[in-house]
Amino acid sequence: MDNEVVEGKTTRREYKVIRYSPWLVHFNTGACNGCDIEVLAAITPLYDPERFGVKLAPSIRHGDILVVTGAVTKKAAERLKRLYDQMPCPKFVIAVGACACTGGVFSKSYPVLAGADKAVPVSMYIPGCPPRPEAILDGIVKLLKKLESGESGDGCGGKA
Amino acid sequence: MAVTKIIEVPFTLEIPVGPQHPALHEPVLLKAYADGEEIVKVDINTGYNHRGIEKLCEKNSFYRDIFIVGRVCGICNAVHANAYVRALEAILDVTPNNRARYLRVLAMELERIHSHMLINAVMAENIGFEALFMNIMLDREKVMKAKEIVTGARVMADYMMVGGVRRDIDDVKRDKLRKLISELRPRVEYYRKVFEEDETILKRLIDVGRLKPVDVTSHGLLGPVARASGVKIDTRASDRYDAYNEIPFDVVTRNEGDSWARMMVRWDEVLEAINMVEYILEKLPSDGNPVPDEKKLPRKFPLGEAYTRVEAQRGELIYYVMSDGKGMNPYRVKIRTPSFNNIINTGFMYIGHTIPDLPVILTSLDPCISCMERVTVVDLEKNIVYKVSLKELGGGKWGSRRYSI
Amino acid sequence: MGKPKILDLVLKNLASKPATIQYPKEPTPVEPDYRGRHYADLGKCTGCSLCSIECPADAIKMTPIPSGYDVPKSNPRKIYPLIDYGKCVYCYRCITVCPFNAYISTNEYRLADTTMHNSSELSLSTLKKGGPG
Amino acid sequence: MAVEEKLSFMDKYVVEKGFVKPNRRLFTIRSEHVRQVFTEFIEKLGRENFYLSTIVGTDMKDEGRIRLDYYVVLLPEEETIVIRTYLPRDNPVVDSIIDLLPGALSGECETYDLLGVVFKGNSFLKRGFFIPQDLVEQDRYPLRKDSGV
Repeated sequence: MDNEVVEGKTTRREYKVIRYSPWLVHFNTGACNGCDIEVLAAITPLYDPERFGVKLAPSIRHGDILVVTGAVTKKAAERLKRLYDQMPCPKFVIAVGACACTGGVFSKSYPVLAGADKAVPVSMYIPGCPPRPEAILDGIVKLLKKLESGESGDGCGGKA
Repeated sequence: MAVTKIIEVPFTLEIPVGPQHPALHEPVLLKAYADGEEIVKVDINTGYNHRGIEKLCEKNSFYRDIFIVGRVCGICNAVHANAYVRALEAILDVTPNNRARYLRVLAMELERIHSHMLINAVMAENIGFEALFMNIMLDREKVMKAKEIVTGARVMADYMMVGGVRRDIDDVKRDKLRKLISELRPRVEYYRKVFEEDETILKRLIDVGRLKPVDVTSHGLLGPVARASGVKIDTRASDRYDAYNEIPFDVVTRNEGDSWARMMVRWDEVLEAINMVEYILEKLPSDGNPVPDEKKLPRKFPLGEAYTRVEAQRGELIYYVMSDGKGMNPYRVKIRTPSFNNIINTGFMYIGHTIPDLPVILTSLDPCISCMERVTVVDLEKNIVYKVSLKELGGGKWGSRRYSI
Repeated sequence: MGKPKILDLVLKNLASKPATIQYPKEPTPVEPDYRGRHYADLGKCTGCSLCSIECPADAIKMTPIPSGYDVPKSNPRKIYPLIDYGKCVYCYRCITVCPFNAYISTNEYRLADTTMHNSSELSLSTLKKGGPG
Repeated sequence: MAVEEKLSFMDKYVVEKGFVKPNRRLFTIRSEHVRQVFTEFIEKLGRENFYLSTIVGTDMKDEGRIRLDYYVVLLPEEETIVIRTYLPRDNPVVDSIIDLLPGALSGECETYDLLGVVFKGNSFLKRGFFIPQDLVEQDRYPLRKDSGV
């Protein structure tokens, strides 16, 4: 799949691949599971993300968007990097919650790396502690719109 | 040349139910060593969720800790904040007025309803019952709306403060709550009937992970896990804190002790909590303003230590706060959460069950890994001599050796 | 194997109206006092920095007001609390502890973006752009 | 039967009595008696009538010792009592009660990993279960006051 990645900008070709069915993979890197139950609530019929084709992927190999919750602890950081490397090429990371964005309340604690952007390149930040399920959907929809207009963060880390 | 000897080499398959797994929403690594389908040994490996909260509490002031402590666990945060705030009140000898104590119980019972509905939904999802999961989660949104009305946020109810609560509810909110709760009751009764009579649920849950009462007390298990085996322990009934001495409720126990009994105890506790919420909404005393003026609360805390217990959704949650009377920070904050005992000490329960039972048993214990966050344990496996010695080899002293197929 | 208990519920759902809120098109019902985005009203703020001391997530930094705004006399040090919305945990501790009640709270929750924002333009909008500071 | 008679067998071990707020009975004993106290608990009260709920380790840096509290809940009336011991700060060693009460496992492993109290006889102690590796190499215990974490 040769996608013309011009200095890291995702072009329309790459967006076509996941426009109608971006599958989520959720990884909790040391969160208080407040954000996790909101991600879980966002998948229920009341908010119904399947209208956008968003669904929990059974395994990381099928995932397009990695939803990271939690202040990345050092021990979970290696797993986060391994997960990010295992994902197929057009991949994006959404940091859900204050802990994933900047470490939130735990930013000064000893085992915490304070923020998902210290371990993996993050494409979309969703602040809130925890963000409402609508805010999580809003973040995913905004990411998809950014992909369509082509100026989102690079989905491949520079290599095709 | 006749075949003289056949060496049967059963490998113990090491199956990591990894930190990232669709069934688990939290990072815990369960290394299951299985001989065929039967589990021989389980390593519960945590540490992915350890955020060093006790050390962080020592570095922050007493009042900042109320919000840090609320973020130990998202599902049971009002309960954590309540236990911590009552420890501070014990050190300061401050008692909130009646209305505040009733409102605290209201917030905690709403949280118990939404937590128990969540774990029953996740159990239905783990045994493959997607339709039931979706419907329970849909009805759980009513409780989340009720909690948003009372505390201002759906999950993180920063509602407890030294000397009372941080918001009051007026009659408009009270009617909204009453309407929501009255809509919720028939739904919960319906789901309880489904859990009681549905064939697939009964087949998967009955006789899975049976616990005897003496196992419960010697391993220090708590909450619905203990009450489902007939051990009658409930901190609300024994400590009678906040408004639990005035609100009528009874402790739900069953005797079967298997995963199904634990789920039914949780459904009965949801019905109990709904009765309590309705009782509170009727008989809310109005003796003064429950909201303390946060600008005038004392900064320095006298020398002292306090040990408060609260009945969280998963069992008895304990806070030990010690202040050395000098600085504005606590000297030591010890948090012992119910999942700490319920998950770490139950390595023995998986022995003898099949691999598909592993998520069922783990979910029936209601794992709250962000509460648990602590330590690895290797369980005490019974040396059941079985077939060829390789079996103990796989399970016993050579357990850590990794066999690749 | 009896009739699955849940069958009648599934059939009822099949017939009834979908329970989904059409989120992006229709706004979802949010409580008016939901703890959402908030910012300092610099008309009342005196720069006493009590909120940045009390913030559990250290999300509030007292930053000097840029020149070009006329600062009320009640703010001698000309500093204002700048909330970093990525770090903030929306516990409203700053609002309850502020001695001058100088915070405006909204229930706005759609804050997702590719970069993290802070409350600078919102707070500075509460000041008139007068002569040099 | 009132709690005092139940715990009368403890009197020969108790160095000092007191209370932890709000009204939890406190018994201070010497650290070498920990195993006998818990064996007598099992003999006199029976395994189903009490459970060990928490082990709290506190680093009393000024007094130069580590304080270890065992919180035990007596079952029928569900009352919490505190058994407190003191250990020297340089090498805090106490014998483990893991074989008597498997429930002590989580408390002991955590106190070992965070505070450095060695529980003799507990084979599951391991540094770095949940502490990040860099703290383990520097051999620092986060909950000690001088750990500089």
